Amino acid sequence: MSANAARRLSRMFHRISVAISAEKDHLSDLDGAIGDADHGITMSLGFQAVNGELAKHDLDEILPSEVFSLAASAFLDAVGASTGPLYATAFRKAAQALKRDETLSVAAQAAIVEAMTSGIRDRGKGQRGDKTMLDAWIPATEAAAAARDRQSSVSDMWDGILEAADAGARSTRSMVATRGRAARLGERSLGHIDPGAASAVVIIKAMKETFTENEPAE
Amino acid sequence: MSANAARRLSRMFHRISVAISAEKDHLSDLDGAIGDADHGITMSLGFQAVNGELAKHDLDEILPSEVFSLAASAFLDAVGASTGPLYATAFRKAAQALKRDETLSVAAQAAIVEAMTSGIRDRGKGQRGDKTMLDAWIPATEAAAAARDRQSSVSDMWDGILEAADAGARSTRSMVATRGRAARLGERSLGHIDPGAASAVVIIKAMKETFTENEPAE
Amino acid sequence: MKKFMNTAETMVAESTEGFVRAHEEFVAFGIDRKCIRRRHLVPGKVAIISGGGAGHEPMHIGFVGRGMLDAACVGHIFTSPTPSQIVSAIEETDTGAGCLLIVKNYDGDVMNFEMAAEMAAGRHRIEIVLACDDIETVRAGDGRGRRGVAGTLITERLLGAAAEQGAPLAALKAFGDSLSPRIRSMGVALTGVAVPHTQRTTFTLGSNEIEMGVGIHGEPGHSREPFANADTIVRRLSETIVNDIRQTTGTGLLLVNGLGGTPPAELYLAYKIARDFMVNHGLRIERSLVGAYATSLDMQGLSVTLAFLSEEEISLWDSPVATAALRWGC
Amino acid sequence: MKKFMNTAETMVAESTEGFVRAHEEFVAFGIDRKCIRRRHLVPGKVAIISGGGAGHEPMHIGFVGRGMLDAACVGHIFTSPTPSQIVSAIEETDTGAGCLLIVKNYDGDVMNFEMAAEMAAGRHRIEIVLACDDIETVRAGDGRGRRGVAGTLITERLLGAAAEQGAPLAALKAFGDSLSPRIRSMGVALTGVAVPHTQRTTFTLGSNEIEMGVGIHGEPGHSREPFANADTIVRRLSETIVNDIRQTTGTGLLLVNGLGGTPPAELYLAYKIARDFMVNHGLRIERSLVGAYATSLDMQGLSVTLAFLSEEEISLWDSPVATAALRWGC
Ligand SMILES: Nc1ncnc2c1ncn2[C@@H]1O[C@H](COP(=O)(O)OP(=O)(O)O)[C@@H](O)[C@H]1O
Ligand SMILES: Nc1ncnc2c1ncn2[C@@H]1O[C@H](COP(=O)(O)OP(=O)(O)O)[C@@H](O)[C@H]1O
Ligand SMILES: [Mg+2]
Ligand SMILES: [Mg+2]
Ligand SMILES: [Mg+2]
Ligand SMILES: [Mg+2]
Repeated sequence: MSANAARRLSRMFHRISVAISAEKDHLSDLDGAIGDADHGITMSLGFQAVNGELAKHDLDEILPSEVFSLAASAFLDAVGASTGPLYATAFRKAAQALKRDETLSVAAQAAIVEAMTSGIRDRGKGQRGDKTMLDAWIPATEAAAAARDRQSSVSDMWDGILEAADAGARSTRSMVATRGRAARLGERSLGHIDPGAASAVVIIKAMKETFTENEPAE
Repeated sequence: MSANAARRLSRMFHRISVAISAEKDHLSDLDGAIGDADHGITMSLGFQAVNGELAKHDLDEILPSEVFSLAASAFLDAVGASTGPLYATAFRKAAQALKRDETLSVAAQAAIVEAMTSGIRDRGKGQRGDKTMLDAWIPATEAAAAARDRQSSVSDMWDGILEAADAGARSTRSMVATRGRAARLGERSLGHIDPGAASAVVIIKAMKETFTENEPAE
Repeated sequence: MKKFMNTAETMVAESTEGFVRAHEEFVAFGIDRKCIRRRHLVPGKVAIISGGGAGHEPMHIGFVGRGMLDAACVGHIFTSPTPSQIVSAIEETDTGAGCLLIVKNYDGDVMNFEMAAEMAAGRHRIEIVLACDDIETVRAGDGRGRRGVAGTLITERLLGAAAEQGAPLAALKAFGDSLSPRIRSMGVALTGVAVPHTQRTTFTLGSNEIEMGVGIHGEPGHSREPFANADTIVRRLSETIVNDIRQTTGTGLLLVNGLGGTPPAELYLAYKIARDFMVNHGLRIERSLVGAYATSLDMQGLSVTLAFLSEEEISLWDSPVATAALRWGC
Repeated sequence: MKKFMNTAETMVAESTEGFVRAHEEFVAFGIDRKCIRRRHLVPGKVAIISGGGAGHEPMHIGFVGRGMLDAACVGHIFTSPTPSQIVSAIEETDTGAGCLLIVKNYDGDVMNFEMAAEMAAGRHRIEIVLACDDIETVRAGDGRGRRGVAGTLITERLLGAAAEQGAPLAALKAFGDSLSPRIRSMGVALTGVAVPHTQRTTFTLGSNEIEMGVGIHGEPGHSREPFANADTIVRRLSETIVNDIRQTTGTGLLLVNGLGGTPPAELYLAYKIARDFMVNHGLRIERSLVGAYATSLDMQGLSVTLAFLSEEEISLWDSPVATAALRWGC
């Protein structure tokens, strides 16, 4: 079961990588408007590295928490940038959370989202309204927590998470940035979606697809 | 008479300056094609300086040869470039020639053209066919010498000089440069008129107009 | 976008290799090329380490050498190096007296250097000094607003000189922190730049527009303004800096920095204007630096930096330095 | 054409003033600002003087100082200085041992320096050395074909060092003449430049074109070619130089020079390629210089220079030099 779970997470990271690569230019364009135009590059490099690292391991032998740990260090070593420490810390926290429950149950899935968000928040010392990826991740976490409390189905939960993340990302358009490079633009950051929030939605969508698909027979 | 002659030379330099300034952009464009695009500037700076210098002197008190001497040092101090030494030497030689005959007779006018050409040739160590200003000045000198030998009228002589200079300048279009910056272009200098030859025609035309006009009553 | 490069992927590695080969007198690659390090370390000296994204050359690799940095880590273009690079630099250059990390104040750089410091903390004594010399921007909020730009080199030089003279880690940390109210910079761009990976320009300016208040990452600045003559532009930069700097006693050091595509002659012209402005405001300018020190790829533009230093700091500034980009006294 | 300037007429004067103010440690204006001179002359030393049009900064003013030039004269942009400027430089710096004029080989420069030498001949002993390091071009004719470009700085450095060590005028003249078969340069442009007075670009390149064999005056080169990657371009330059240089024994000095608008990172990348090429051809490269030393306004482009020096010449190269643009050993 946990070997199977590790495979599932590996598929998840593969899906994220494909989705991010498809959005690479769009994400860099968003970053070009208020930052330094490299967000698509940093994200795709990071997830490529994660997949490269996972390809080196026998997924039958490792735990889901280890998949996240490997992802953390691979992402970090590949990227630097703002996103390296943020997602590396997110994945480390997710690994810690999974150590308590390696099953990838619905609750564990919610815990992954929560842990990632808290990792991003700790590392970047940011909050909602800063016009960063947290404006997608925090609402996503709230939706995950609410779904767990309601004992929603997997697909209901992920519908809620994605919807919340997407609305959150869109809301960054009317925010003035106070974190990251865009903070130096002041009012001029208005009218642009934050690239990190946009890529968070891409990630969450790929996670949703992974966790809600029928597990393929292997 | 010689005071009057100095005035006449001063009018000549004024006329040259006006004509060169009017052609300034065109001359720089010609230089841009095969050189460093500054020929209009160097020439107009030079002749402005000549006029500025002459304005400081009482023309009733100086000889024609002195006008050329003053022009030589003013041009040189203002310009540098290739044209500074070339025209300064030309004017110095003309001054030397005029010292033997300060009347501005037809023969003296021919001597000015010859002296200028020999000054340019000495300083630049060039010859006909190099694709330089000499390709205008050498034919002009030959025309002047022939006119003097034929004892032509002033206006016949200057018609011949200008025609020869103009034909010479136009002939540079089909030459490959071997002197000046354009020499480094090799075959690529083909098809372009040499800027220094073009400005020589402008100068010669202004000289012709000065020497062939009816002397204004003063 | 014509540049001298082969591929966007290999550009930084090839350029850095060229740099190391050209300056083997001072520098060498660290293990696995994770950092550029000083060729000869001084045992017992605090190690001074900096780094940041590529695209700012000669900053920081050009400052590795005697009297300045012991190592510099280079990331992708405009992208912080990774914690593993920084840890590697710490391990190679800490000879026992600890490490001072000089970090330009960007969230990305700060987070990566902080993670590296956490990772190496068990084995090394580490302090971090933030370089934040850019003028105060619109919403600086909790004071994290000012980013590190060209003035960072002044911090690197002074801390490098003090470390060379034997200052201990705690003193260097305190010295570094004391510098920030006294160094201010502001930049202007005549063109945007294209990040090679994306081939997109970060912003595009019309032939009659300039971007005021830019940093060194091709990002837009505070405002787009009509192009004007050098007097107007450079006085604006100078005035903003003089109004923003907190301390104006001591000796003035004036740095005019080219952003990559602006030639020396224009930088010297700008220097004249900035200097005249400062002197007319009663400031004493006694040290100067003019050149491309902290670039933003091939951006046409420049920045002006003013710093005020005590007598003692001026003698640190004047003490011997031997790096690729700054050299005197030896 | 956006540049940091006020008016085309005042540009050179303002920029030069900024230069002198920034480097008062080394340089001062001569009388009537006709030249930039070394602040402290060495009595009894042969005076080394150079000069040329503006627009090539830091060449030559950035080379005035200990171990290099005693004075430099600056003309209008891309225009030789006048004989009167050069005579003034001679008069200010000749302390009795005579003057060596180092002249880049352009008809304009040669004629102005020759006139100056004629004018000063009665009162001063004068020799002229022509710098002509550019590769042989199509129709070099009587050997006056090669112009002086970035490699001129090598001649200036070596003669300056030899003069500093007391070499007499005749020996310096012979030494200078002996250098020319051993220094070769070739340049490439990615863009043309606009001479400020005319506001016209000397040539315009499409986004897929480069100009091969350019000098430092914005003039067209030998051929227009399709844009290619750095390996292709820089190997072409290197190969042409290696084939053109007459002597390849001794120690190689490799200079990659930026033409004004090309940032350090690209120059270092080009350096790597050029160096690899030379080394693969069995040449020993043991001294290097990478930077914007002889510019062509803000042209995007670069040149590669290779020189072969004897042991003794290498120690001249290494001896102390203290100028704005080159400094080591002091
Ligand atoms: N302190 C922070 N906390 C949370 N997210 C941040 C923080 N700083 C930056 N970000 C996110 O990082 C994104 C930029 O990432 P990227 O472009 O890859 O890195 P860099 O800014 O180093 O170029 C921003 O859009 C923002 O969402
Ligand atoms: N050695 C020479 N002899 C005669 N004319 C020359 C010589 N060298 C250059 N010229 C002339 O000078 C002209 C260029 O003048 P200009 O552009 O003012 O100077 P520069 O070449 O210094 O920029 C050329 O077109 C050519 O006619
Ligand atoms: Mg970015
Ligand atoms: Mg010209
Ligand atoms: Mg970045
Ligand atoms: Mg010229």
